Amino acid sequence: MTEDSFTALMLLSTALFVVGLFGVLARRSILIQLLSLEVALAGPSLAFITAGARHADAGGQAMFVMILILAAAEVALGLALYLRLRRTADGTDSDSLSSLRH
Amino acid sequence: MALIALILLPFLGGIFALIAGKAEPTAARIVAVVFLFCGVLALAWTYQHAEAGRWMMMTREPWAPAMGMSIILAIDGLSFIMVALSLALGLLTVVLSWNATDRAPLLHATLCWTVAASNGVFLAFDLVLLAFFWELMLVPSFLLIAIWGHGDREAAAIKFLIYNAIAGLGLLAAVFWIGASGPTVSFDAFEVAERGLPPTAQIWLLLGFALAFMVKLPVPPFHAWLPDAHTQAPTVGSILLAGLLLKTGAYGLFRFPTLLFPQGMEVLAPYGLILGAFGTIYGALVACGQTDAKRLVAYTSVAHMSVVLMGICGGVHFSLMGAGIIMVAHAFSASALFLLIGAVYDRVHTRDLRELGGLQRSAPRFAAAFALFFSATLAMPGTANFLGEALVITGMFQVNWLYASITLVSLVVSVVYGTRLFQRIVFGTPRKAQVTVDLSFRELGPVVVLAIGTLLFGVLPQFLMTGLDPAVNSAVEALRAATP
Amino acid sequence: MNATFALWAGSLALISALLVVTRASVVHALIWLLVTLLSLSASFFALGASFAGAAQILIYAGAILAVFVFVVMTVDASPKALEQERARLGRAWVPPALVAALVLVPLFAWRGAPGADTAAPMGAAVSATDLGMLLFGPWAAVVEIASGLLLAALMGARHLGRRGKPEGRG
Amino acid sequence: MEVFGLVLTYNHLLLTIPSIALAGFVMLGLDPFRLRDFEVRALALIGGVGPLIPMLVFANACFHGQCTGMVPIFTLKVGESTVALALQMDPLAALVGLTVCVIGAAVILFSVAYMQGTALPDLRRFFALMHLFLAGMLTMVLAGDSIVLFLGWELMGLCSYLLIAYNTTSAEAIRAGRKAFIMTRVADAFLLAALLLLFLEANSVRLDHLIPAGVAAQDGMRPIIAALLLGGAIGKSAQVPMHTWLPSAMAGPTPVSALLHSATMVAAGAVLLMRFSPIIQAEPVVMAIGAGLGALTAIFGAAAALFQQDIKRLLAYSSISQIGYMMLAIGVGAPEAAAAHFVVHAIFKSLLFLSAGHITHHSPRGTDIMAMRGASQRNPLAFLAFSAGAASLAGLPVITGGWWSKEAMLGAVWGVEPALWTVAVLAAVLTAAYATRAVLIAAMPDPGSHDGHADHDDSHDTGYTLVPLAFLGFGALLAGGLVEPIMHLLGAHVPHAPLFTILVASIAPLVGVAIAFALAYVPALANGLQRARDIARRTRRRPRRQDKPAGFWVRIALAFSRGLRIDTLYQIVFVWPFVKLVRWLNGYGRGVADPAGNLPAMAALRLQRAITAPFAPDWIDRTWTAFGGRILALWAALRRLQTGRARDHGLYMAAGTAGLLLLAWGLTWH
Repeated sequence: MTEDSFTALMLLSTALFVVGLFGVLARRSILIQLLSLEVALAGPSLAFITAGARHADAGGQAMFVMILILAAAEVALGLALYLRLRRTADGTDSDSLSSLRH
Repeated sequence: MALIALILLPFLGGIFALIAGKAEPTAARIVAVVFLFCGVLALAWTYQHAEAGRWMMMTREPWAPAMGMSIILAIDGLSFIMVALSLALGLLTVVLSWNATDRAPLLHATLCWTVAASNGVFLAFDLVLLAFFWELMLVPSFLLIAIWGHGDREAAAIKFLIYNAIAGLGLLAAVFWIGASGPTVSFDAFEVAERGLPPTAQIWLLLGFALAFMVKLPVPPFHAWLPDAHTQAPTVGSILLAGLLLKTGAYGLFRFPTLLFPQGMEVLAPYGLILGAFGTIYGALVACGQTDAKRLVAYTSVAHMSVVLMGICGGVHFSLMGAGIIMVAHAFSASALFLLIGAVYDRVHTRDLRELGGLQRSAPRFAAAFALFFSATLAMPGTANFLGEALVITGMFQVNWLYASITLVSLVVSVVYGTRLFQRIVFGTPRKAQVTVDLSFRELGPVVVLAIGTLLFGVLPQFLMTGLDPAVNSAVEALRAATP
Repeated sequence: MNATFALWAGSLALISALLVVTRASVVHALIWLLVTLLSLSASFFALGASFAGAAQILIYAGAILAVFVFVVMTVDASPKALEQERARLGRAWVPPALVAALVLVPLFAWRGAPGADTAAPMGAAVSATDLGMLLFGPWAAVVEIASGLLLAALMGARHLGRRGKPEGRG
Repeated sequence: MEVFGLVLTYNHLLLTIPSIALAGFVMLGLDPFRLRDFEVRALALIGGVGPLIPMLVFANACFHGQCTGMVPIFTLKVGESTVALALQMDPLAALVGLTVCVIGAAVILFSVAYMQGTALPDLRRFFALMHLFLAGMLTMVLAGDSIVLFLGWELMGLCSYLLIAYNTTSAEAIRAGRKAFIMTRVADAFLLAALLLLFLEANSVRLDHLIPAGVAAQDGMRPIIAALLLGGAIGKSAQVPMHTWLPSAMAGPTPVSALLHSATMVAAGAVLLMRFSPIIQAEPVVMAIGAGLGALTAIFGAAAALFQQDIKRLLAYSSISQIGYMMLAIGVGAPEAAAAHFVVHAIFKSLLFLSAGHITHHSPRGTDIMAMRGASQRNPLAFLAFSAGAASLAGLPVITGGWWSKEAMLGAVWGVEPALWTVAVLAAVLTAAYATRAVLIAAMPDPGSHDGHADHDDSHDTGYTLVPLAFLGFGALLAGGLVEPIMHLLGAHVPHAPLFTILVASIAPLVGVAIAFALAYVPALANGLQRARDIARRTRRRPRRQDKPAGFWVRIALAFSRGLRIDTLYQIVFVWPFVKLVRWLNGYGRGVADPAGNLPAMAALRLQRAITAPFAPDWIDRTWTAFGGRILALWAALRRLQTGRARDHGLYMAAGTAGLLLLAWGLTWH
């Protein structure tokens, strides 16, 4: 593993995260926002794995497992919320849920 | 101790009157009278135990030695006369307001406090103490105008306060400069007088002192507070203002410039004379055009106190003596006029000369009293006012003929305003307001007392003259010693 | 241990991730997410993290996406809804893009900070055994917390998914 | 006997002379004494006649060469000076004092009847003031020091004000009183200045010290003192140019005029100059001025009196003129002759006033000269008295007192300045003319009289009025015999005037009588007078209006009947500027009331502006204010950020994160 490829992988992971972030911010459909969140989480997973590989350390993969658990929990709650919200609001438009303003 | 009692008794009288008034409103006046009368007794005791020499009595008590402050009280003939005057006027005003209904206990207490503070001014010879009493005096007077006044009383009271408080700053600054100037910090007037102050400093310090005194006197152009204060003040307030407060200014000018700053006085006295001469004519001329009786009398006060200033600045024996006598005489005659006008106001609720008239037909006692004090105002011989004016004019002839002739002219103008006041109220037929009730017994008593004072000191002024003599002599000697 | 492959697989993941966030149809996005996750797992395998790669495929691509699929099946996929989604996508993507770029800039640029790791890369594979030793040794507390999190997510999902009158406002 | 450290002697009884009158004032003036009408009159009589008794005793002694002299009463110490108050009884004091007492007694006796029907309070006031007035004059006459002298002098001024304005509902009377008071006050100021300067010269107030000190005064003080004394006398005696108050003062009751004009206030100026004549005589210039003014006043007063339409104004101008004679005599150095004339004049002038007042009392025409008509039928006694007084005034030769005293004065004048003598003789002609004119009018039948009217008037011919009238009438005729003794008493040797002057002076009154007859009976002159009278009556309210051009004679008559309008002149020269000044000072019109009083306030404002001007755009304050003002807009803008949408809030969070990251990255730069 060369220094360059390590840097490239790290940049890649950053780019993945930012793409996910963009998706969360740009999309209005709640489901796609959730998918984008998965993408965003993929970025850090790649970064941890890359770093773990670089240092030959199990901590990277351990952190990946944690992210996985986090993603699972998030998806479970997120989807449940989505289903719940769809009863009262338009599930395709998160902007319609603006009662926090008041 | 008697001297401290002279200040403390009226002060305590005020406090106890207030306390007694809480329990029983009518008890306040009795308490006030009793305490003031005790003050008179203390004064009599002072007279009985007077020591020979320059000062009849002197008290020195430590107060704050670290800061050079002590309680120094001294009394001589001048102070004695002034204190007697203040106690007399205090008693008189309490009697006058005997049946007052509006916050009577506080009123009587305020009267007592006015007496106490002005007694302090008349007796204090520690300069800080003097400045303290000087400022303290403003408080009860302010209350008198602001609480019991008529018309636009708050504005008048605030005007009074602003003028006198600002002027008091001059005194305060000068006092502190003096205290800091010596080898040790000391505010003892006698010590300062003995030590002597540098001549240039004397001029500035005297300006500071004179500012306070001349505003209180008041001399034009510092007089604008007086007509308003007099007009809006209640009758007792006007009496104390004219009889007491104005006299503290005159007393201060009489006493302190020659004691502390003889060289400064030597330099500034000519300007004082000019100011006094201007004020004499100016006050008289403005008085000629007034329509409010109280304002008219207030402006005559300005004119008369300007004569006092001339007498003091003249610096010769006659003029100083005359100034001292006018101080007393004016206290009687102006107080009496305010009393009478106040009595008219109580009856018909107007002081407008254009509306009054015909007093002579409906209330002959009123008219007679007016006639007496009107003639006192225009310095009719036989009244103390004449004696004072004549002595001042005599002194002015020794100083400068121009000032003598100005004073003589003011005597002529005094007839113009005097007759205006008199005939508009007493003669003619009432245009709007008819006074139908003559002077009551309670009003007549003070009037008679004041009349006796005016005439007695006009015919037998020896008591006054003997009393004033030491103060006059030391002033003249101080000036003589200061003359290069 | 093949970094070059990992890089390529990662690039594929990035491209498919871009497609995920730009698709109008949820189904398409889901498929592209699947591609992303799978190519990432390939990248993991190439980096010697075989446990992670396997877990990625099993749990992510298998379990999590399956859940998504259940939900996606309830979504309105009519052409009209697609049209609306496309219209929404066409507008108002500039500020998020800018912000995303802003985040990207320091992350890209920030290298060689003081105290940065200058050790030479080793590029060794990490076995599942090592991972297990780590997780159930020193990281046991973390695992416990993670299990708590999962439990909470389970209970929350159960509660939210319960039929009945919604609580609170709505 | 010693009381309060005061050694009382027999001579202190001098004090009783003014004190009796003063006691009358106190009793009548103090309200607490409840008095009935009768008691008031009794007190008035006691107070009025009382002073005569001790005065007679002292004067009698004095006339026999045993004058009491100075009686010190008490002393005051003013520093190094002593002020010794004293009374004195010397020949002058005795003479003048006796005259004052006699005239005062007569006038008050007359007033007791004359004032009948007055309300009781007014009656008390009247007599109280009359007593005070009398006391003032007696004090002044008997004064042995300058303070007491000035006390009496000023008391008279005050009383004249109160008495002239006795009718307090009449605006005219009040105005006249005020005018008299102010003008005499000017004189008082002169006198006060003179007395104080003398006091400084002599270091004493005793007259017997003052006068020698005044005579001996150096450094140019003597002319000033003498001139001030003359100024004081001129003002009080209503001499030209300070005469205008006296004709106006006729608004007072008739007895007041009688007392004011004959022996007291107006004559006080002459008495003052007699008293201080050594100082005056030491200054020839002042003497000459006094004599000149006296002569001018004599002829002006006589000329004005000739054309007066009001009997009291006529008598007022007559007083002015007669005192002018006295001034003339004093000015030529014959104060003794002036004193003699003072006595005679006091008698006949009070007589004239009292009889004229008696005749015109209750007349519907008031005191118009035409109200005298028919007096010879209605009040023959009063008419006789009036005629006797007028004859004495005219100075009919030998048989009247006026002739003798006037002769003495004219003789003295001849010896000094014939020109002044000529003027004086001309004045004597005019005097006789106006005196006779008044008598002729009184002798005319009253066209408006009818039966019963006369009876009504006769009811006043009681003893109270007739006794004084008769007494004074005889006095006026016989007083000539007093002239020589008086002059001897005062120590003057009677100058022997040339026979020629005596003859001329004797013929002059006769010429005057002839003129009076001519005025009354030559149609041209009489009609002219009538015309002038009509115009004067018509234009009294607005004297400027002259409706028709009139002949020379009418114009002269009109001008003199208005006193040459000197009053108007003074109004323009003195009063209006004064009023304008006072009005300006009080802010009438556009001005600011009490300009000097506003100075500190204005200065404070100016100072405040000067200090605060540089800070007036307070930038700090403005920034804060602007900030405060923007807060709302800012709040509205920020509020719009709060959309409540997860997306937007996520955006902000991301932006914040980006910012933080950027910051952290930036911090790594070196």
